[in-house]
Amino acid sequence: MKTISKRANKGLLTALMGGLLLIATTGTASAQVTGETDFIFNSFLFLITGMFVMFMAAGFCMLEVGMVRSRNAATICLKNVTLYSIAGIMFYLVGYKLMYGGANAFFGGFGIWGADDALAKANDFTKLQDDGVNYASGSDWFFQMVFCATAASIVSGTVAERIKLWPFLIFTAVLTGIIYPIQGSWVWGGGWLSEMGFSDFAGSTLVHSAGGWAALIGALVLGARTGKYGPNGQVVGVMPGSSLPLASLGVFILWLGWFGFNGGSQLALGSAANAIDISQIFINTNLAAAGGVVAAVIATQLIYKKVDLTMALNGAIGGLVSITAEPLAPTGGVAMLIGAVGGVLIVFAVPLLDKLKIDDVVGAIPAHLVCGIWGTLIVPLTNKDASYLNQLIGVVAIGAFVSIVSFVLWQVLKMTMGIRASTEDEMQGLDKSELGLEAYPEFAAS
Amino acid sequence: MKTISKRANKGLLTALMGGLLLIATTGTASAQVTGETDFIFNSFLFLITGMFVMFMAAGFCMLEVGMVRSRNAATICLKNVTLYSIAGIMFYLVGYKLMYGGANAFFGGFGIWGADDALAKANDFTKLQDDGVNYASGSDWFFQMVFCATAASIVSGTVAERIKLWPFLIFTAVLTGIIYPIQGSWVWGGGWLSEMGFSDFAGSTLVHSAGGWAALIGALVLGARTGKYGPNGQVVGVMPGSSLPLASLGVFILWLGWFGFNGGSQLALGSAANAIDISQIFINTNLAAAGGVVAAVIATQLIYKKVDLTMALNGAIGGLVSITAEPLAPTGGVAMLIGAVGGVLIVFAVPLLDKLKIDDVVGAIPAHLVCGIWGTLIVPLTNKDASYLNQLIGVVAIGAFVSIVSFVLWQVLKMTMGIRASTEDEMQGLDKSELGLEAYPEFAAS
Amino acid sequence: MKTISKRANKGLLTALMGGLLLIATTGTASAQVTGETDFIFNSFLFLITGMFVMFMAAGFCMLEVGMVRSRNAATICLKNVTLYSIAGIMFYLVGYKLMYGGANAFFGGFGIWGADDALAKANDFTKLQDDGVNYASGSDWFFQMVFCATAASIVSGTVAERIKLWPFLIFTAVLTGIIYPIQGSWVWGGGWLSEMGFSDFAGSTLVHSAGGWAALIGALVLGARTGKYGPNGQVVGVMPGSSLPLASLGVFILWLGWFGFNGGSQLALGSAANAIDISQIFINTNLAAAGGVVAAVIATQLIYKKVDLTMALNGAIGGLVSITAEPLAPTGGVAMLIGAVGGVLIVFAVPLLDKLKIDDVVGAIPAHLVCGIWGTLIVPLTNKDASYLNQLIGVVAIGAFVSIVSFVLWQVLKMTMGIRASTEDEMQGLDKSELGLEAYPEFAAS
Amino acid sequence: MKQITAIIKPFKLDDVREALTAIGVEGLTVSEVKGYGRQKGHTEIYRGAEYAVHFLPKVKLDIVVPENRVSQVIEEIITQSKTGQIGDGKIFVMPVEQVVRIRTGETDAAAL
Amino acid sequence: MKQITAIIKPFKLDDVREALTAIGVEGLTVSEVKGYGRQKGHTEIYRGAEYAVHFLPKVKLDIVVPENRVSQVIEEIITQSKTGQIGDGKIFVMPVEQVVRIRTGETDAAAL
Amino acid sequence: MKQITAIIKPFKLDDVREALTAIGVEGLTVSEVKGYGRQKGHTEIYRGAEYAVHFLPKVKLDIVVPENRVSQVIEEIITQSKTGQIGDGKIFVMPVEQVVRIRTGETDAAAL
Ligand SMILES: Nc1ncnc2c1ncn2[C@@H]1O[C@H](COP(=O)(O)OP(=O)(O)O)[C@@H](O)[C@H]1O
Ligand SMILES: Nc1ncnc2c1ncn2[C@@H]1O[C@H](COP(=O)(O)OP(=O)(O)O)[C@@H](O)[C@H]1O
Ligand SMILES: Nc1ncnc2c1ncn2[C@@H]1O[C@H](COP(=O)(O)OP(=O)(O)O)[C@@H](O)[C@H]1O
Repeated sequence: MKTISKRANKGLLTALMGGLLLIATTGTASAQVTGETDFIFNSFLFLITGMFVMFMAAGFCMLEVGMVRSRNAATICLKNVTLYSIAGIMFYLVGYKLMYGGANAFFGGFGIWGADDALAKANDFTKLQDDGVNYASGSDWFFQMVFCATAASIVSGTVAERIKLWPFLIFTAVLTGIIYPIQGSWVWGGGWLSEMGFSDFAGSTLVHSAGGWAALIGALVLGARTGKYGPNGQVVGVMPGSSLPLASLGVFILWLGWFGFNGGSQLALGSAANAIDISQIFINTNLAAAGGVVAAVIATQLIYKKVDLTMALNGAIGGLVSITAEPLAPTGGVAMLIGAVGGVLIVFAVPLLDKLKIDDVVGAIPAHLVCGIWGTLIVPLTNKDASYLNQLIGVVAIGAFVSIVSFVLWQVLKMTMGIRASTEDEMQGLDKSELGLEAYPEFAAS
Repeated sequence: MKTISKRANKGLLTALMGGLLLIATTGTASAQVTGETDFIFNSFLFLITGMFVMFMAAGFCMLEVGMVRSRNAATICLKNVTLYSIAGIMFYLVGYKLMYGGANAFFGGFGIWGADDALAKANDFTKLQDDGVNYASGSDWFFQMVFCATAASIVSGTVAERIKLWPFLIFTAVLTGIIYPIQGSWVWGGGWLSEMGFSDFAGSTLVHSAGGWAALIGALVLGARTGKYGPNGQVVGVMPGSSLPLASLGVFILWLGWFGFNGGSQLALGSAANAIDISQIFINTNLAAAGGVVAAVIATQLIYKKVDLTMALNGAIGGLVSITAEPLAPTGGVAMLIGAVGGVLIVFAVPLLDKLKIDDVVGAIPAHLVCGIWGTLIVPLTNKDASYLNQLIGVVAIGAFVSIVSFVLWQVLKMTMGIRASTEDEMQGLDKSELGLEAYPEFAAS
Repeated sequence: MKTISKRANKGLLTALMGGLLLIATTGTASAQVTGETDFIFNSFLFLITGMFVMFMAAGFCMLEVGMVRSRNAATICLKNVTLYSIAGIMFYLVGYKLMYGGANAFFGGFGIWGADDALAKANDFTKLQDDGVNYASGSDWFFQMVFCATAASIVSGTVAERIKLWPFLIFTAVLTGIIYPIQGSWVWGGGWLSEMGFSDFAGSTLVHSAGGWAALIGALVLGARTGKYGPNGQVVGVMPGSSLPLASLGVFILWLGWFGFNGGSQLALGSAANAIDISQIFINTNLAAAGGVVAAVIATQLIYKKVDLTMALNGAIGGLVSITAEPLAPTGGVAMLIGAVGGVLIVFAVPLLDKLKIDDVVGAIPAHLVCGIWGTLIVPLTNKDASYLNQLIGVVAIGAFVSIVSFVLWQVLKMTMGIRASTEDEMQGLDKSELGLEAYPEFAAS
Repeated sequence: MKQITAIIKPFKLDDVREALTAIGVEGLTVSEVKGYGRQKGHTEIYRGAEYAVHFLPKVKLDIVVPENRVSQVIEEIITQSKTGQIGDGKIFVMPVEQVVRIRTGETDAAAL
Repeated sequence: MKQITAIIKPFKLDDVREALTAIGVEGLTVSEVKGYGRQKGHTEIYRGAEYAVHFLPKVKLDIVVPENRVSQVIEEIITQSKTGQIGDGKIFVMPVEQVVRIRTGETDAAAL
Repeated sequence: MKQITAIIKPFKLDDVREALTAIGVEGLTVSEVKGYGRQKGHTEIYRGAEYAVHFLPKVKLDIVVPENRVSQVIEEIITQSKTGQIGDGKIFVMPVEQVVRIRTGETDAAAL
């Protein structure tokens, strides 16, 4: 049924299985979870894990502020706080309905989100369980909203240090209100890709690659930071991040938030089966990240004879993104390997982008786009319901859609208001030109 | 009943309604939440959301340390760690009983807090539900304690960079042990204001304005930082914050914590109705903050032609404080607007305070006091049980009480031990004079 | 039964008591928690509190990066991210089974961890409750893993600024895969110390002292940082921490995580009795930390006439470690005093270590080892099931085991690959020599 | 032309700058330095260990002026930056042989 | 020997360094400074309060060269660092009486 | 009077300071600088991209002394800061025409 999201279908399955179990074990009915308790567990799962995903906004902010030069540090903070705000508002006004409204196979519908808890208030938890939506509708909104915000957070890091503030914010509004929800509706909204059998448990493609494509196109339309590349494409200005401790903090926060991101995507807690699944998801999430870090550390040591902290940090994210499409089916060991491949992909993708003169300030494209594709394509290895072909179709379809729409949007912004700060503004830093202040006014930075 | 807090009354209502539902649906009794499960849910809600509120202490610390100059950064950290500690100890020794002891309409009673879980241990959850206190008594203490600490955190930012350490800590002890609990008893302790019908769901007035009044009086008694204002009242030394990235981190942490702050103030999770309410509270909390940010960003762009990050950060806090008095009744859209007004209030209140030569280092007075008043007064717009007059009376009564007692206390401290660092100590920074160290010893700061 | 951990025994007890209650109150059977609901609560407790414990890795990272000089800041971040990763992998591949495999009194067994939820899938929660293991096996793994990582985090701070990266990582792998699990098996794995009656609720000895001993031996084998001590043992180079705000943030994060650490160590949430206990644990944890801070603040003021922020921060950790061996039995007031003694111990232990020329960069030995011993030895004061003699035997046995194995391991590393950076590398900072980058490249630090 | 180099207490910078602008000094370069002189540093305690702070933060001003303005500028600096307490700082005068304004190529007095 | 002190805009540093290396300047010392000259600073708004930024960040180069290279070095600096806009900076030349290379003890021209 | 300007390796600062205090040098100003000379910088790798570090961190000491102490001070600096390896740094001596102690108004030798 298209009006019920793929995500919800998963819950439905659980509910059905719960029902079977119920029949099988009527003798121990007291061992069961009641409908209302199930409702509370599921809602609470959304709210609590949603909080951790919300906190990922802080993680992105810290990672990015640590990876930009200090002259753009205040601007990147402003962008991160504001984009999270915009995402919430747009997803409320437009996005949720467009994603989950279930109108047809290509988008959900139009309208402002509103709570609908009539069945719960009528105490009809059985119907809710049958429909696989036995949770407070608001808790679902909150959980979906923070996912939308995550996609937007990815873009800001790539295009940092040279994009003007307002066109960036407008792009964010469209991304979170329209682009993300439409492609999201194709899968989690029960649209054509989910019908086809494309599988993306927690959003390697829907969230991370989607954000990554928008970022990539932004980087291409914007061009590299002034002084980054020489005439022959070599890196002449490395522009190292101003605070690796803050970048590290950001990665720890993201890692923490990812338990909520993947664990909450189970979408239900109110049965032992769900609790078991979520536990497996936590383990896989952690081991994939760990695999990403260790792989990146070893790879940089082997290739460059020195360990690169920024690659290790990207490696953690890469591992996390890699497992996000299927954090449940693998064993811990396989999850670790999937993450480790992600970590290695990072180490090769970062300099490759430089060769292509694509200037990605924080490494979001390797981590979110490249590893998002990898994670999505490898799903069938462990999830027998998925097929490599379907996964590829999904990756390409969403990639094409997000890229094309983003390209048009970036171009329109470029031609109307302009998206790139003047070279002079860029040289002295956006903090001074756009915000009129300094992020660290007392610390000597030229 | 005065011995049961207003807060608890809310839980009671829920319990009663739960009871009615039970009667209405005896056919599906298995759908109900059992008394003990309810007990666990409610206790767990307090503990988990309380942890997030506890983390707000870190948020305040980071916001403040980012907004002071580096020469006072270590001192503000010390104050924040210590004030949180003192709040916990004082609320244990004195505060809780004074607030919730239920002795009379004006204060609660005296004594050290102690756990009382006799009914739960006797398995009498029905009685606990009837009384609306079906949770572990210790979980309630923990939750109330972190609220008390929040009020104290507000003061430190306003009076930063010039107050001496020890008088500040003594003020904190009295604030958390006596001032906060007494006014708190008037509402949440079931005292005269709650009897009258004053409504403050999660503490726009009881926590935020209370802290804000104490801060305002402190700023007035202390005077402005040396060199901040010229003879005619213009700002001659802006003294910009030393680390806006840390200030931004602080705001993200506060935002995160606020879901616990407002969500946990539902005081109960053990029914579908509660889960639905808490979900709405999460949504409103988020949208009010988002509204505050976007409003402050737009307002500063329009007024100053540049976006001011520090105002945007204050805008988030302003939006959050604005919705705290009533985070449940509004729809998301209305919550967003209430928050947006808060964000605009910030943009006007900050320079207004400067005109009055009231030197508030971090903008706590606009965010917590001004928006706290706004949020409290606007409650009747969406909560039909509240009246504008009662709200006004509550705001004035608590404002007067906290201000007068704070004034006396600050004056006593001033006349006995002195509250203000010497000008020389102030010029070289409190870190060196009070702590004998530097927050960032390796980074050149004059 | 040795194959069931001491930790699990606690849950068993609760389950048995729940059973008795069930019999006693058959009339109100509907007030009970069902077996599956219990399962979910317990699993969720592990997962949620485990997340907070995981976040302690960020807390350690921030505390350490704030306490080292900026020239080693990136390296300490890399170590913290990588050690957390390695701990997860090693505990998966080797550690868990070695700790909880239940082979004999001295170690658990060998093998990779794998989920085993057969009973839950067969809906046999009664058996699970009888065995005291009514939770998802994966949730338990996750919770135990983050404890293992905590032990490893302790070491990195002590040996910072002079140890080479790779030997440190190898030590971490052995510590988390072998040393920590073996001694852990003696108590939580149901081994000889638990049989004997040694009591360590959440790991003052098993986690904190164990990490502390490994750190102490590391510091002794490594020697002090070049230039720290004069020929006669006086401190000639204090090498103050580069960012006390980040160190403060770290302590707040650790404090937050500790609610998960101690609270989750109740190991069960699915009964009112557990909810009551966990609440008491939260209160005691908070008051012990508060006591540690206030005691350290007062002690440094009295002794040095200035308050030392870094001691106050260590004081918080010291208070937390002190209460970790028995966070349930004491009243809040006693917990506060136990923590306060911890805070005072810090103030004396830090300069004492300096007199012994033991160079502990972040104060991990006073906080984790000294307070860990104190907290373990004082358990019998409030827990009547424990005896001072047994506690002492446990402290000594684990101290001896960890110290000896660590010593051998550090020596082997020293003789094979060398553990100490060259003086020149040390002088210019490990960031440049090992990582080839700077943590804060734009901020002038000589 | 002469370069007047003044080492002063950091918090006196604003007063000195204002006074010099008032008497028509057209340019000024400031750097953050550390130093010792009669004022010898002091001891602090960190984590229970006493240690010596040998250098104190100062601000260095470099002002290049025509010879005839030297004494006036020196006097003004002294007036503004003197507290009478140890560590007030010093003024050094050094010869400058040539001055060029990069923007215009003007030289010497015209470039100041 | 002379010391050429150039105060330039920070973002011109790399161009100047490259050009000077190209003409064989063997050594160079750079410091971060702040200054004002014709370019007078400006006002900013922070939290609604207008305030003056009196000093602008500049970079100072000290280059000690034999007398005969002075004019070439000055020219090269001007070529590279001139934008034609206010605030381009200044060059000062001062006499140096003695130079020693610490490593070898070589002195004067040999030490450069 | 002369100003002795020494550019040395940062980690030699403490040794030099102690030695100079020992021979009675009464004042000293230190700044953090970057530079290149014979020691040319090096390449590093950051995120897979090789890049050149052109400037190395150094410390600059300015010491104004009476003429007759110049050679002793120079010797002491060399003794303490020489490692024999490239990048040890340089010493420049420049004339100082006038010295004033701000606190007392003392001038020249008396001001040192
Ligand atoms: N001989 C000197 N050479 C270079 N700098 C000096 C010399 N004497 C003093 N200074 C600088 O001037 C500052 C103030 O000098 P000091 O002797 O403490 O002041 P006062 O003479 O007023 O007590 C010192 O910190 C140092 O930076
Ligand atoms: N008389 C002076 N003495 C010392 N430094 C000066 C002097 N004049 C200018 N400067 C330095 O040169 C910088 C640029 O000078 P400015 O007059 O703004 O350049 P321009 O003449 O190209 O407009 C100033 O910021 C200051 O650091
Ligand atoms: N001609 C010069 N003018 C100004 N500073 C110089 C000059 N030559 C060297 N320096 C400074 O001295 C430092 C050390 O010089 P370098 O030539 O590397 O030492 P060494 O001669 O011992 O190898 C440089 O980094 C630079 O700061």
